[in-house]
Amino acid sequence: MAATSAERQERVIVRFAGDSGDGMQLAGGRFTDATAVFGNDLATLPSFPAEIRAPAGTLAGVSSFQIHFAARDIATPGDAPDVLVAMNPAALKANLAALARGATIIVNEDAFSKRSLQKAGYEDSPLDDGSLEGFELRRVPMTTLVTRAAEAIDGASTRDAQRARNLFALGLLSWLYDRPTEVTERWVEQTFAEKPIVRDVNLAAFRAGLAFGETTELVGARVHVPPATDVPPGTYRNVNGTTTTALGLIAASVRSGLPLVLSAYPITPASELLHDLSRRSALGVRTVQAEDEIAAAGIALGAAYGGALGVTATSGPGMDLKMETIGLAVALELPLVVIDVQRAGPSTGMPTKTEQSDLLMALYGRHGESPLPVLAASTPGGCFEAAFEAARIAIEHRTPVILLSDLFLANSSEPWRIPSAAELALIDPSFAESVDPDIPFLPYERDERGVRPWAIPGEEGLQHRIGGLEKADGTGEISYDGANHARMTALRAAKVAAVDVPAVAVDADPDAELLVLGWGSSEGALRAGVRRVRERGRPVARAHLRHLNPLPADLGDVLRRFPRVLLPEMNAGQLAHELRARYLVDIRSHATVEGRPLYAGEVEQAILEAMAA
Amino acid sequence: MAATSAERQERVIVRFAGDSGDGMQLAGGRFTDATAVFGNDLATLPSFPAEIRAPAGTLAGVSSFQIHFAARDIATPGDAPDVLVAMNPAALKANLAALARGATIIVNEDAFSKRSLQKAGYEDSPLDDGSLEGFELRRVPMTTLVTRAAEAIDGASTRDAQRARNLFALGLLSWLYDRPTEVTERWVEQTFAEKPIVRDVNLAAFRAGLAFGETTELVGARVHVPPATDVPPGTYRNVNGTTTTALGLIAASVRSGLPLVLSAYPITPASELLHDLSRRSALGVRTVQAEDEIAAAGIALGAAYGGALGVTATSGPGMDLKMETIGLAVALELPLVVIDVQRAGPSTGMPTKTEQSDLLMALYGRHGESPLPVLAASTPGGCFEAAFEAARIAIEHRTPVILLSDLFLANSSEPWRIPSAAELALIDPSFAESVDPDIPFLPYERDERGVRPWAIPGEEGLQHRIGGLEKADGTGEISYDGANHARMTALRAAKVAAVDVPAVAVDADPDAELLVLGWGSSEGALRAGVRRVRERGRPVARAHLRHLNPLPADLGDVLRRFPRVLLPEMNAGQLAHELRARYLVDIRSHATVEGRPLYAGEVEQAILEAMAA
Amino acid sequence: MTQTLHERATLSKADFQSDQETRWCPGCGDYAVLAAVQGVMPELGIPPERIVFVTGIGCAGRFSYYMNTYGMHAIHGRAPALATGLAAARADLSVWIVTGDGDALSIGANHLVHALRRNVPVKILLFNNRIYGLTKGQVSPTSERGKVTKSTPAGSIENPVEPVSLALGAGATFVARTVDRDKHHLAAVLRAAAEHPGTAFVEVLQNCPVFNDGAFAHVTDRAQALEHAIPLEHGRPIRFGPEGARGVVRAPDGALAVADVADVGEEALVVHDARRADPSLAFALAHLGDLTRGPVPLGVFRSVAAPAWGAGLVATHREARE
Amino acid sequence: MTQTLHERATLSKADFQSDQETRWCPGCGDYAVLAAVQGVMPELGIPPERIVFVTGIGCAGRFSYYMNTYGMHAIHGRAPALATGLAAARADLSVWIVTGDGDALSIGANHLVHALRRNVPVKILLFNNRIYGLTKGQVSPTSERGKVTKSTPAGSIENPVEPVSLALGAGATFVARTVDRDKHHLAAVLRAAAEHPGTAFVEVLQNCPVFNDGAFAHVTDRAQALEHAIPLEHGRPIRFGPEGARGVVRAPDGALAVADVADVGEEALVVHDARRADPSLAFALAHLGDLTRGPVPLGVFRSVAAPAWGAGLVATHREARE
Ligand SMILES: Cc1ncc(C[n+]2csc(CCOP(=O)(O)OP(=O)(O)O)c2C)c(N)n1
Ligand SMILES: Cc1ncc(C[n+]2csc(CCOP(=O)(O)OP(=O)(O)O)c2C)c(N)n1
Ligand code: SF4
Ligand code: SF4
Ligand SMILES: [Mg+2]
Ligand SMILES: [Mg+2]
Repeated sequence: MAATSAERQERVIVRFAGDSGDGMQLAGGRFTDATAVFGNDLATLPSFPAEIRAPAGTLAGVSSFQIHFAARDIATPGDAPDVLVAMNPAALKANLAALARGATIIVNEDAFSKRSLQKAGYEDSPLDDGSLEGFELRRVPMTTLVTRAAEAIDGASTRDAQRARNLFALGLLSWLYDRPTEVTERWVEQTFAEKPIVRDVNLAAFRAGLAFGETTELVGARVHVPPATDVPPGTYRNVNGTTTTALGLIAASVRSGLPLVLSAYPITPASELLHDLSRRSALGVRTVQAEDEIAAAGIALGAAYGGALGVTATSGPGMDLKMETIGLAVALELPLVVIDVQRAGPSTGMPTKTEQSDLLMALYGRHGESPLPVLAASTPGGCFEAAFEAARIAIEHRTPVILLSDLFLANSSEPWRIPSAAELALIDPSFAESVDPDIPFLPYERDERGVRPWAIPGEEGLQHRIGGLEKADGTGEISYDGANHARMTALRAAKVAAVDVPAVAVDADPDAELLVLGWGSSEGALRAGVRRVRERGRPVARAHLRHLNPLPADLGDVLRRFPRVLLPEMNAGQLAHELRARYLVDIRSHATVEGRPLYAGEVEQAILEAMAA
Repeated sequence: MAATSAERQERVIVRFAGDSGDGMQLAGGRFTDATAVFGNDLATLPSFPAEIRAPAGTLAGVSSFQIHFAARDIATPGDAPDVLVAMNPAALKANLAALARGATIIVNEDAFSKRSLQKAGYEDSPLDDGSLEGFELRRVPMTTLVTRAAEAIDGASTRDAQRARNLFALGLLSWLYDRPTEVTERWVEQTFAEKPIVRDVNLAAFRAGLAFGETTELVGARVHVPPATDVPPGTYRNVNGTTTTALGLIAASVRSGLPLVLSAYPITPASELLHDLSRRSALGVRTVQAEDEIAAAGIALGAAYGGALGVTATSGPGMDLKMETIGLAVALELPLVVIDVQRAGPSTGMPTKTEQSDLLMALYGRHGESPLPVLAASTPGGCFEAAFEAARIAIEHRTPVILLSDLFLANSSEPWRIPSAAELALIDPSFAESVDPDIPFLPYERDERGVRPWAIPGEEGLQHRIGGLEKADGTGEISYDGANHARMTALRAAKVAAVDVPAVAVDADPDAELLVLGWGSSEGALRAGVRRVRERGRPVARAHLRHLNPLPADLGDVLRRFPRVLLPEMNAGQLAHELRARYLVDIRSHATVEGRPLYAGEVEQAILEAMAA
Repeated sequence: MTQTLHERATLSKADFQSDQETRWCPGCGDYAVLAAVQGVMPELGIPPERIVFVTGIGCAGRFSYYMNTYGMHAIHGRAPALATGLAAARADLSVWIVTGDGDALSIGANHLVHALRRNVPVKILLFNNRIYGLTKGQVSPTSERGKVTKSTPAGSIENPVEPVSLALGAGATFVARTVDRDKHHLAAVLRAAAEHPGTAFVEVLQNCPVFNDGAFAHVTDRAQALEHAIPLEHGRPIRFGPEGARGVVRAPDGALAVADVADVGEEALVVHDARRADPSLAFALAHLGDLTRGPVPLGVFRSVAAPAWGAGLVATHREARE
Repeated sequence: MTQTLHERATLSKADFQSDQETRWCPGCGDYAVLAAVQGVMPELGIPPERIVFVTGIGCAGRFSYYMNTYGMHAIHGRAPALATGLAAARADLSVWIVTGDGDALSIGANHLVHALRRNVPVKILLFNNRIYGLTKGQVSPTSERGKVTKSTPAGSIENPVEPVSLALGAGATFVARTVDRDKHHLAAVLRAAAEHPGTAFVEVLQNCPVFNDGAFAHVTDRAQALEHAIPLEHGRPIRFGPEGARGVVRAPDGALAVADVADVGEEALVVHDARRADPSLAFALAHLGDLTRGPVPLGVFRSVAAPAWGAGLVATHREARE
């Protein structure tokens, strides 16, 4: 099986799949930790059923967790799994399409009863009707084996045994890929310290799995994936984009000295950020679950007006609702960080599927001329810098900033090096202070960067009034003068355009004719796709954008340097559209809207086609 | 004065200006009616103080009404007035900047007291300090004359007399431009039938104005502007864009057989449409003032679901709030007409000033891929066809449609030929009917235009469920399948792209090298600007877009046909940006955001510069 | 109309069941409410095609998919607005809204308040499980103070809004409360709501076994219910408890209070009057105890005749068609 | 703090007047409220820079420009959300909201309801002129049924929402009503509101001479006021009318009613209790009559001690600075 090609030895993709109740996320999580400790580079992708809980055993109820690990340089959670663990018929049916022929399928044989086969919509058992021809099918009576293992423990109910099947699967895979077992065992002991029986059953199941691998040849030879060697030194943690975003915001709070106030209204997949930050009040973080997204934006902006780092987070439908308040922040010229964890639209769409289709809304979704900086995170770890950067720009340039993330980044995880405070720039809120009571305070007088003073309530002598009506340049008093409006419109645009954006980092082969440009969470897939093309010996260039407004000053030149530019994105071609308008470059768009991350394979294909065209 | 150039004889621009309480809108309105009856072509532009009522006599309280009339072919309310009537110092100060040297200024001398001069912020009287050098200043003691005229009427209070000053001014101008007086007198008699004293005072004031012009040479020779000759026959009415929009919607209701339900939340300048339609319940129109813009959109969509023509109208801030519901309409594929009467943004901005800056929001202001048709009206009269067309597309293509109007169109008026019902196409809602109960109803099965069936509640056997979650192609059942989502995304886009849009009408001189392209309310200014350039003997081409999505199929070719394309718009260059992206044509943008319509003069300049560049 | 009569004769529960597989968690209270609604519908004598369920977003919001009527699964919180529009266009339909505590009282409270004051002819069923179910367990506006949830790990610092009081404060003409577990009470309240010409507001106490299990055990569990549930019946003295030993009386200061009937005597009991123009009695009853501790009055708090909001433009869908 | 003490000693009305020219129509009730607020401010002993006025959109919304404090003129209906955020970040400020009947009860009702249930430490002044002023005269959610306005030429077909009842239904801890014309009553209510630690909700009956003149003549005009205005004073029997000839009593059915003191005797009068935990008395008082016909109770309906919503993160703005 997995021992067929060197590539396979290099990198392995495993997917645990079962019913929502089967604890696949837990098995995957534990396997991931063991893998991180072992020292492999890795990337994971959990996939949950749609928000609503579906009946057990049905296709709608299938939950899965995929991990891609290798000796070096992992870019994505991988396209097609080498090994699929299917705990029931529905899990098999729902995931079979993702497998390439030759892949290994490990099923819990005991779960393929007539009833559960029907629930999954199978006429006859796929284990017997030959429909799995060409796959390496491994039948393992997991339920039986776990029950037997549990019998030894007195007080253990069959229910306890049932619940521990995921640990058996975990044990089996841990043996197969030679993962360190102590990590997992320690975790079980700690987690169930209060529940000795559960603890023992889980340990027994885990060991049964290990033993099963050891003693039977059923699952073929065990595979060795050497530890990663090319990673920079530092302390690593295996984290998803939600956690890194939270940490990035906290870091910005610390480095700016501004208390962090996050206000959000729950919505998948942004809710997790609210949950995460609600647990960090010890760090001075204050979270407010608002009555709706409009209020969430208002609360964050109100907190910013008071001198806090005001942040609001949501997903598509909530973004629509926040726009009027974001427009107010544009007029008030106050800092506000708006995080959009994108999901598949339009409307309610597919709440548990990823997409990158809110870009043009972020740029243009407000009435009137209301420009603001827009950033996008591109990897789970990268969410940290992106969040920190978004906060820095908001605070230092007195502007709302939209940070685009997505469901894939929020849920998928990778080993991430925890930065030391020293590595992080200081953020200067430079609050206005009253110098001379006789000099009138001008709230809309600008500095050389076009930034206005930020005087927060409490500062004696700087009382002033701001609002959404057009303001006179300098004094900030209400003005309906046409010339002033034209000037203010230009000043607001200039301020945003003046945000410092690093030059484009282009990774180009000497005589590359094609530039693969991307933004957001597709970075991993593009990196992997480009690597594959290079492995074919074809020269190609790659660049990835974090700043979508303003764009890097040299982007136009970069685009013109290559005869061909390919822009793969998970929408109908939004960034391609924007760049065509700005640079009049005939960018080729590879648009995928299937509610999933791009595959390295499809990117490779798109590149080859673009080269051929 | 006005008798200096032939041009002046051809076309005249008059502006009545005074305090909000001086009845300038009324004087202007009456003058306009008389002018329409006389048979001149005309265009008017009222200008109100900002929403809040300002103290009498202050600059903030100035209200004005401008009318441009001529023998033929009026394109705009005009740039610089030939005659300014200033009822008080503030009115003079606020409007002086708009005048070209040589213009005539008629002031109510009696109103230039020390106090009112101060209120307007004048140190000394401009009537005496020579600051009006170069203008034809005419001092008329209007208050005195009207008071004297009123003395003859017993029971008339001085207050009544004060109130009638506007009719004196009207009388004076009516004499000056030889307007038919019966029209006005009849109006006074009818309007104040119940108040004989007020009636008589007003008549007396009006006649006093006429007599004053007749008997004194003070205001120079009277001017004759021959009636228009080049207008197609038909019944004309002098109407503003609000009324024509209302009539266009009613016409669509009649021709489609669908009852009209308008739901709106008040906001300047869209409120007038709500007011207008609320008065038409006799025509079966139902209006609902909603609790907010979100509800207004929801109520309109709910009505559409029930088989009505659902319409909602608002301005910028309200548009932000409606976007989530509009996105739902995109997913439901139900008809919905959304009218955005644009005003100056961002945020609350300048509620009483016009702008065209909501275009990109209309196109992209929703999360996810949610395309919809976007139209723009370009003249007060044209609002009728635009509204009718928007409703037709919404109903026949089962889609929300955004119709962009603006404050200028809503308030300004022109003679408009009332179309006969026969001229209007029939609109076919083609409701689904149950044929055979055994054939399951497929709410998302499409016809050749990509349009889905519209089954309204009450139709037996067609019960079905729709919603904002992604739907399976055909059945419309909830689907989280990636391939289906990609297909549905493409189908929704294709349906909108399939909307039939007429080819671009290009008005080009034989060897024109420059195309002046425009959209929306700037049409008049562009037409006039182009005419001026032609009068200079320079060849030029002009085209104006009503459909902004989908765009005319031949637009790309048209753009490429001209070496230079100039696109003047009242925003920071939004349509130019969009067209650059679509056609990779280096369009030159002339962007003006001064909260006012474009001037023919500035357009002329922009064209000449573009030609020179 | 003959058609309607004909159908009334033959309508059965099955006529209101859609072919969609119900997708709530095992044991969810929503199943019971769905069954009750499908059970009562045939009695109304309205054919399925004249009934519309407009639902919000949330577990409760999935309700529309399971009814074989016309249905719209709207967006979060906006169902009352969409239903109001439908009522504005059509007078011939029976329009029902199904919403959750977050959908109706958090993001959608403004629309709820205005539907109630307008007295729009729609029936509103609010499934109150005091938690956000669909988004997997955050605090809801009806969650009790101190509630520990994913978004309030240290416990909520907010007071819950009480649906019945808010509805009465907004001027609702029909306000009732029932529970998912008592199908007879549920059916009776649904019938009363269906008959009300204006807006009928029904709070259904609903158990979410996954994220807020047992929130209403004190009113659903037989033994406890006897202690905590106060049945409201128009025109009847308000009593509850074992053998109706306890009852509601007016304290000297005018406030309502619970007393032992033995002590105060039956005559002293407050007689429930749901038809009273003044909503003060209904409001006072809603404040006898709080939802968490009880006592919890169940039944119709208020039901007064009042003109329903604007008759629809279109009398029947046929007219819309011709 | 010494600074505060020092300033308290020297603060005057002028310290709270901004240099902006007030731009309301001549005779607008807003002028009187502005004067009253500027008059009461110095008494609070809080320096202007620690006071913030967050206002909505509407004529009332212009209020913030005229106060020499910090001020934010927000967007329509959202002032409560912005003020809540400010309160979440800062515990050292005195935050005031000025809003209109449309701003607070139409587009902004959801935020109002939630600010009230949370008991956010802000003072809310709702200028109720029962009309949309700034947009020139459309119907408002507090306009009476049948009201003819630009948007309801045939008269409104909707029942008004009654601010005090809605606030009580939402669980408000402080609810009062006063009028623009009575500066002493206005000042007294403002003082009481300022002292309330949680959300203080104050409905100010305000005359809009341009679009709804005389809407409250029956409670502001001396002679009529005597007949219609019912002064509420905690701990005092509720009486009004010439020589306090009339009073409020409990009818046998428990409802509140108006009676001649001569007939029922003083002891029969209901004694006002604003501090009662149960809001039912306050609610019943709000339903004694309607705003249009009266009688109209004026004063503090409810004022109960309750924990104010989350203490700010930042104790003082200085800390935010260091
Ligand atoms: C605009 C918007 N915001 C947020 C969400 C996410 N969301 C879906 S349901 C829900 C609340 C569910 O709670 P509740 O209304 O009580 O219904 P339940 O699931 O408990 O039945 C939320 C916040 C959404 N779909 N749309
Ligand atoms: C989102 C949005 N919708 C509508 C408006 C227009 N608008 C401004 S004030 C107002 C209502 C004013 O009425 P009210 O709140 O009673 O205040 P008043 O002017 O009577 O003091 C409206 C509808 C707006 N500015 N923003
Ligand atoms: S989460 Fe709770 S409310 Fe939702 S379906 Fe499951 S049990 Fe029912
Ligand atoms: S419109 Fe009415 S409320 Fe507004 S300023 Fe004028 S008088 Fe006051
Ligand atoms: Mg709930
Ligand atoms: Mg008002």
